[in-house]
Amino acid sequence: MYLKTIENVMKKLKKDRFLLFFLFSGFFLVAFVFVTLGDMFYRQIGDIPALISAAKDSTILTAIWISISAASVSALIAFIFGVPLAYILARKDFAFKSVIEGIIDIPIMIPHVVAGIALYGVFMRSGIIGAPFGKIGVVFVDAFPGIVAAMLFMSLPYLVDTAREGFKTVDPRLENVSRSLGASQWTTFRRITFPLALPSIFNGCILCWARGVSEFSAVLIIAYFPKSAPVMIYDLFTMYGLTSSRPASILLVSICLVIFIILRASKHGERR
Amino acid sequence: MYLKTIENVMKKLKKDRFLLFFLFSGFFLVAFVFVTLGDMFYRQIGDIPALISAAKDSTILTAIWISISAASVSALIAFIFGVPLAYILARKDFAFKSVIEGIIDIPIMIPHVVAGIALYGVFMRSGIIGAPFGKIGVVFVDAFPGIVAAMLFMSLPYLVDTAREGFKTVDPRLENVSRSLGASQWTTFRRITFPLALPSIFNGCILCWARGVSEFSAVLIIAYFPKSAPVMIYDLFTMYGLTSSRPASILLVSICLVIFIILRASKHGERR
Amino acid sequence: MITIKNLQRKWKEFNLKDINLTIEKGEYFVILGPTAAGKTLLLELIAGFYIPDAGEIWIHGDNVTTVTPEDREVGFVYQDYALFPHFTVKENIEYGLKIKKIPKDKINKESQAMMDLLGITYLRNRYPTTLSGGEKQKTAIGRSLMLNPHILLLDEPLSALDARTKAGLQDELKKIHNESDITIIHVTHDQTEAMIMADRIGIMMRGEIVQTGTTLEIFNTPKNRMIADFVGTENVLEGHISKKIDGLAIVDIGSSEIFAISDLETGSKVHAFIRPEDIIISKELQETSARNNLETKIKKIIHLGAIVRIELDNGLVAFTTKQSAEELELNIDEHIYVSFKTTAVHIVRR
Amino acid sequence: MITIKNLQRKWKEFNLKDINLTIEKGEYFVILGPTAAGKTLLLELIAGFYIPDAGEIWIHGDNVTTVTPEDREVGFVYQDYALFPHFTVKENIEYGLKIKKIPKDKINKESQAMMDLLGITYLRNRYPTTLSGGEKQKTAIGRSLMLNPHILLLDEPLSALDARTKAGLQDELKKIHNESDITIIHVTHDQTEAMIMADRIGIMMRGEIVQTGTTLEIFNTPKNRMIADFVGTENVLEGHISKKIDGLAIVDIGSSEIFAISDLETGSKVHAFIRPEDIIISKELQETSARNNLETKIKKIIHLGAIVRIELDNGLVAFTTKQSAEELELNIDEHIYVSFKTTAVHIVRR
Repeated sequence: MYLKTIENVMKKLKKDRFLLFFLFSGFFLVAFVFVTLGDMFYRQIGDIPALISAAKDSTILTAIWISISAASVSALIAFIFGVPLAYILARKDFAFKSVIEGIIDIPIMIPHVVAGIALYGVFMRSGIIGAPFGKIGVVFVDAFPGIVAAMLFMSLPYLVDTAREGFKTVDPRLENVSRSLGASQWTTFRRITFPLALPSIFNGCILCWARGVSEFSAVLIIAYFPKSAPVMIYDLFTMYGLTSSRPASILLVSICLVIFIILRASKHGERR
Repeated sequence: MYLKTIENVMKKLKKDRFLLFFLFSGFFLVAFVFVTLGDMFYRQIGDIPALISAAKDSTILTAIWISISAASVSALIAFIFGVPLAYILARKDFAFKSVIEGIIDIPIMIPHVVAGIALYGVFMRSGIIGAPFGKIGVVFVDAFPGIVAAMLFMSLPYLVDTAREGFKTVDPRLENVSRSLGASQWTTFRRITFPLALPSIFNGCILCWARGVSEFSAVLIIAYFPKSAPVMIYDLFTMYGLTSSRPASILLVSICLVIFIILRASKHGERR
Repeated sequence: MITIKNLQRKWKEFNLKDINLTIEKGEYFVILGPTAAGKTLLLELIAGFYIPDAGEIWIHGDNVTTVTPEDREVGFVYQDYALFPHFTVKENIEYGLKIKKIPKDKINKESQAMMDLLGITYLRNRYPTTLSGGEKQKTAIGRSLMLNPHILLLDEPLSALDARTKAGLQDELKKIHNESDITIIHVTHDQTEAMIMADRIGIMMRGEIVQTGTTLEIFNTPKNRMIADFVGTENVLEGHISKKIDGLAIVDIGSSEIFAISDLETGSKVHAFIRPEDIIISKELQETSARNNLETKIKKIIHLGAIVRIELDNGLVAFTTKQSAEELELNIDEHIYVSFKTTAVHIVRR
Repeated sequence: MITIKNLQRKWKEFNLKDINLTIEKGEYFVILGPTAAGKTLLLELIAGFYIPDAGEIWIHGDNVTTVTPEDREVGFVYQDYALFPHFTVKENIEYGLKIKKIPKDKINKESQAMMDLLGITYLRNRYPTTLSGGEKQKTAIGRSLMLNPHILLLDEPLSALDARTKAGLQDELKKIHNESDITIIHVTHDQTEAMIMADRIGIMMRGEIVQTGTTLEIFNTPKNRMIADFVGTENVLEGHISKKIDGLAIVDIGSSEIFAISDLETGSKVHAFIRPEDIIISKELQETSARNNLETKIKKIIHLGAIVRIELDNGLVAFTTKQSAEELELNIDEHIYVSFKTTAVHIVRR
């Protein structure tokens, strides 16, 4: 059965050298990614006890928890402030709009370490943001708020961009009709535009959250402590080598994957 | 003149509390990004001599050169293998296509440090890729090829995704017509599809290159040496603190920006 | 009454220039024009979705130029229906009342009555994506009527429907209009639809209202060549008035002279329009009341179902029924006579 | 000659089921059908852009079912032209010859001749985005004709054009067809266009060719109700054959009986089609050759420019010219007589 399929594919391909050549080229990148990650998982399967002990190690679990909770807080902040911004960018035309869009996308384009340096500069005790917050007792450097700030900075473009594209797919004429039916701009947003853009906004939140969890460089600079998961994995690697850092890596990836799947499923369940 | 504009905007906004509220929310994120980076540049303006001496420092310049050249090599490899893959993903339907697309996007979603651990695992001397290459004298760990491999892994999704979307915008009926006019599949690709998708492919290359230059985590793990720019900046930060690392940061960002602008301009010049 | 005064608005590639229009209360007014004339933009301005760059809009004696759409009591139906995709048919129809916070049982009763009226009760729990074009359009019309608006704005409401559904909805709209005192403004690019529906028609081209009048006025006496071309006047002759006798103008069209009625003075350069259905074809020169009799040859005979289109050697086009064409036994290259009344010639200055 | 045998293909929501079709060499064949009937897919299969799931396509005696498009010598013109946006008009037209590596000066001469033929020489250095619809379509037609294909496939070539441009291009296509021995297959959803252009018509619905024949055959004797509805037969009566006298069938339609010619046996349940233009209206019962005379009332009079549509109380619809309507001085609710010949009634089993 399986061989038959391959045989058929081969027959088609012989007819089609063009496609064959392209498939061959394309195969390289897919194989690269697949082998690299597959190898990591495959080797760990040879050492399940290490994985189990990592899953029981409270320092590793704490680090993962810090990553996940900080990413969640940062995604929430991005949601609250990013959704209105995305709506305005999708609907309104104004001077310097492309400048605003450019500024929002800077964190994607800038080297992460440079972003970390810049964040450290403003969030340190004497920094332009760090100083006033310090007075009310909020410290960023080597503290949880610093992790959140770094994650927010690096991940906010993902939410804003995705939500903006979502709002753009909502036909503005639906808003027109809603208003002609007596709904104010705010009611129209709440009852028509937001619900219809929700799948995209939700996707944006997931992307934003995932980018937050994966952030290493900026977090490393602004908040080495409390150790978030990527920092912990890097520490394990430099101190004890590959075999010690691999179980934690796999644990982090797996937990993220499970959260992903749950979120996606809940989203599909919610749709008719 | 300027005040007049602001006045008019304010008048409009008073009418429109909904928009005002949204603008206010959206302003927060824009300000966050703007202040963070603006602060870095602003502070450096107070210390121009440090910037000049960084620009003369051969270790910093070498690090930037390593970053730029490694990113260029990795973007070139991604281009050669990614464009055919993107074309197939845009045009053909086949079993497991979404699996292939998922695999290609993994590097975006996975924590960067974990990617670095996985890359180290396959590219180290005893690794599944490192071992055979080692026999022909190519070493990855703490070497230039390792930097390229890490950059390629982290940045290839950007090229493949952007090029795929570019190919999708080329109407397949143009290809049909071209073939009915006697052109083979390959000629059609060369004369119709590729030129029409070129702007997107070019964008993809820029994104891929920029992502390569900015990569820190994976490079840090697989190739601490030779020091690429982000590693160098991090080193300067940990050893000498913020004021020492800032000039190098600004230098890196500025050089990248100049290259960007040149590339964009050449692209616009080429268009009619 | 809706009064539009010197309305101007630029939006994307559209540009409304100095629109002036008065529409009576209870009128069925059709705005007829080619695509990209700015028809939809004009409707959207009346509904308040945009603010004009200049000019005023008055509805029933109030200047509503800057009033928000939610306060105008204007119903709006878009060409592709613009139904809320996340609501059922019933929820779409009830939206306006829910916004108004009307009690639930009253909403229920009213939406039921509306769905019954339109015959879409069986669709109440369906989502828009599962509806046919006609069903969607009925839902959209029902939704816009629920708040009893003074004015209903229809943007190409029937263009996307097949012929049969279109005919049904035309009847439905006429019925709704006749049974209430609602003012309807209906935008279309379809001449036939305009003829069927309108009390009065406004021709809109390139952002301007170029002519308003009753259906007969528009189609029989288009104000200029551009309008004539658009409303489908096939025969446009170019010439000048060479003489005037007893109010009758003699128009020299080069190859021959034709008689027409016109107030223009001798020497005026004119266009003469003759509708193809006003041209009578006969095999022999007949003594008729028609003043204009020309001899010519048949160049082409095209059967268009009900009617036959006959293209003549002198450039004119005539329509006749299949019956008469068969009775006359017309053949290509045959010599025939065409005649038309002086009153069938419509003269405009060029 | 193009022969299509048992052709099947599924693609997205389209599904061609068992298509059989023979098109003669040099024929102008129109495939007429509603949107989403699979018409474009059928053309694309003939051009070789897709491989059929089953069945065969033969062109001029060769089985081309699996031949690649570049080896079929078939010209293709899409509805929205599909011009190469990065080439000028001249470059578009020359594309096929350049691929063939013809010497440059020969290419130049031939493309010049083609542009002259189509009257688009003045556009040679323009890019497609700057062209009007008609100019684009001429370029697309020119491009497809440059390689002298045996077959030209036209996918709704005139649908996106305004009336005047359409008429011009219809003439152009007819001219090209008459002056060469090219076989043209032209897909459209527009009945009038089919009537004007076709030597023969194939009606396509839901992935099947349901009827083929000459224009008159299709429009006068549709094979079933679905086709009648689509080609615009307005009068469809339901009844059964109650008696047969001398080959004449008497059809009981409930309210009355009509005479028709039919081979079906007594008792057959039938649909009777009568085209509105075959119904004659008169104020008094007349002695005519028409066997069917019914008394009825006028329900509605709708002016459609050249023709007047009269809806009658017995459900029938009649067309007449503006002239005759005026001469008869018809009024709503007036009692009148309608008559139609036995040969005007087309009977099909239901």
